Amino acid sequence: MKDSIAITIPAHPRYLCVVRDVTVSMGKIYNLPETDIENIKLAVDEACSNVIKYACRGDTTQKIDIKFSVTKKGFEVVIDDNGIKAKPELIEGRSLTDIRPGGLGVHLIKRAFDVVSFDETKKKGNRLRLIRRLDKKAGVQ
Amino acid sequence: MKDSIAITIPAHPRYLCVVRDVTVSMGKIYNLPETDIENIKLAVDEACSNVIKYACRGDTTQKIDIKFSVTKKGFEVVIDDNGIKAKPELIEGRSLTDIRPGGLGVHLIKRAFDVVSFDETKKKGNRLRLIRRLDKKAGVQ
Amino acid sequence: MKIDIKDYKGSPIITPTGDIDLYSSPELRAELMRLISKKTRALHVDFGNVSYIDSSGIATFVEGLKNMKSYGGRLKLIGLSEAIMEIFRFSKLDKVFEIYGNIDEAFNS
Amino acid sequence: MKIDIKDYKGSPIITPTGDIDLYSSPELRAELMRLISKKTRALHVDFGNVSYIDSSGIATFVEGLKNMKSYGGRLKLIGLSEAIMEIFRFSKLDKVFEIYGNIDEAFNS
Ligand SMILES: Nc1ncnc2c1ncn2[C@@H]1O[C@H](COP(=O)(O)OP(=O)(O)O)[C@@H](O)[C@H]1O
Ligand SMILES: Nc1ncnc2c1ncn2[C@@H]1O[C@H](COP(=O)(O)OP(=O)(O)O)[C@@H](O)[C@H]1O
Repeated sequence: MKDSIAITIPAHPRYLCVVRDVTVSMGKIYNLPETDIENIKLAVDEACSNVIKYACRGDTTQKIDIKFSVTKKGFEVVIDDNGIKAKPELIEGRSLTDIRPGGLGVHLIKRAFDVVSFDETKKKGNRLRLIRRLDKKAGVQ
Repeated sequence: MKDSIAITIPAHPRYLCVVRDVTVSMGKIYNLPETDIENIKLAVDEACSNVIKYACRGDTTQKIDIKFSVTKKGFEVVIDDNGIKAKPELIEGRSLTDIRPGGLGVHLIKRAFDVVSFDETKKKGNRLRLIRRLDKKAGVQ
Repeated sequence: MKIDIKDYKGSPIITPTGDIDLYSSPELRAELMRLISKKTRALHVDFGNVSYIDSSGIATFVEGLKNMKSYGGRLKLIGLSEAIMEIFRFSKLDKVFEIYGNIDEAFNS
Repeated sequence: MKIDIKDYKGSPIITPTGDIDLYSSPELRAELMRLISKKTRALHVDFGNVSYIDSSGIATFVEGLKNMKSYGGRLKLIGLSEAIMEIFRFSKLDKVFEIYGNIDEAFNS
């Protein structure tokens, strides 16, 4: 549990603002640069929005667990749900030159995080692991 | 899990700001008046500070679970730890006319919440239940 | 998020306040679509009070723009903060939308 | 929290910025005690950038005040926001501390 915090929210868009606030708080505690914090906040929001839309399909009685930690690897966010299993090979943002609604979230997640991977060993639901590598400046003083 | 969120932090003062942010977010989601949100934020901070100081005694490997929910009873915050059991009969703020450092936290907690009670049935550690009654105006629209 | 709609020189200005995310964007979409269904010629969105926008908000505006273009209407975005402008740039949408610094610039264009 | 210490007309002004809580108050306490150990006659704390204070922060100032009074020093608090003033009032400390609206008021007192 050292240097890690966990939050559980209902799979309801109403609570995304709480997730954003916690993401920003953690980014500040670990002295990430302000633009990195903004990008990470948006990316975590996008990942949780996708869980609400695709894994839980609007079933707001389900919940989402989000764990934030800072390790040697970097700033890590792990998002767990018990919804419908994603097919990672089918998750793809639209081409950015193809102007239409949707398909931006995945791009925004990949912009903020160096590692974006589903834990394939998880039996039920999904576990998405997001890691942003930190340079030496960041981290608790 | 309906209309409730949970957060787990290390028993370290560094994470109190996250708890404050989540408290404010929840207060806003449930449309509490701004001064109530400020008072509740301070009270939850004071309660968690006391867990860090007295239940965990600076052992930052321990953790604190905080659950926020809105029920018919009101806005409820439940704070769990696995630290040293409190003796509720010994928890007392100082007289406000006796000017000395300390002894304010309990007053600030009681100002914000209508119910402040330790769950005596919990075997290990403490569970503090805080309830602020809501008037009809508040709540999700 | 709150949404304020005012008339300015005969055109509506939509002013959302707060965060535009998966929770609030359906309400924004409903307002946009209501105005678009009336074949509003020029629609202005003032971003001055928008603190945050995610991809669901962006998608709402892309949808609005497509619908307006179908009848020759114009959707003008005004006063985007640097952080929000940056998301439009990253999404290559800064070239797709009409974006202005302030309301007068938008009206005189 | 950040702490800035400046000299103004021969007296130190401490300006904390941010939240004063159980995490940050030990640092504030250390700065206060360092100045008090030098028997500083008048110490000013500018609350203009303090967004939040909890009981550990209040306790720090109560301790500072007691120590300064022992040698006849004066601790002056300046520019408290209404929310923070309200906590001092609730704690009946508004009558115990010297509280001023701005720096000049504090200096001329
Ligand atoms: N958690 C998920 N579970 C299942 N499918 C997903 C998930 N996240 C994304 N996808 C798929 O990837 C596509 C692209 O996602 P995204 O870039 O966020 O855009 P959008 O959600 O706006 O379509 C989605 O349309 C969806 O088909
Ligand atoms: N969670 C707790 N566990 C054990 N004792 C506590 C707890 N919370 C408060 N106390 C006791 O109650 C007293 C008053 O608490 P409080 O008003 O917060 O002031 P302070 O912590 O500044 O002394 C404390 O000094 C402590 O002895």
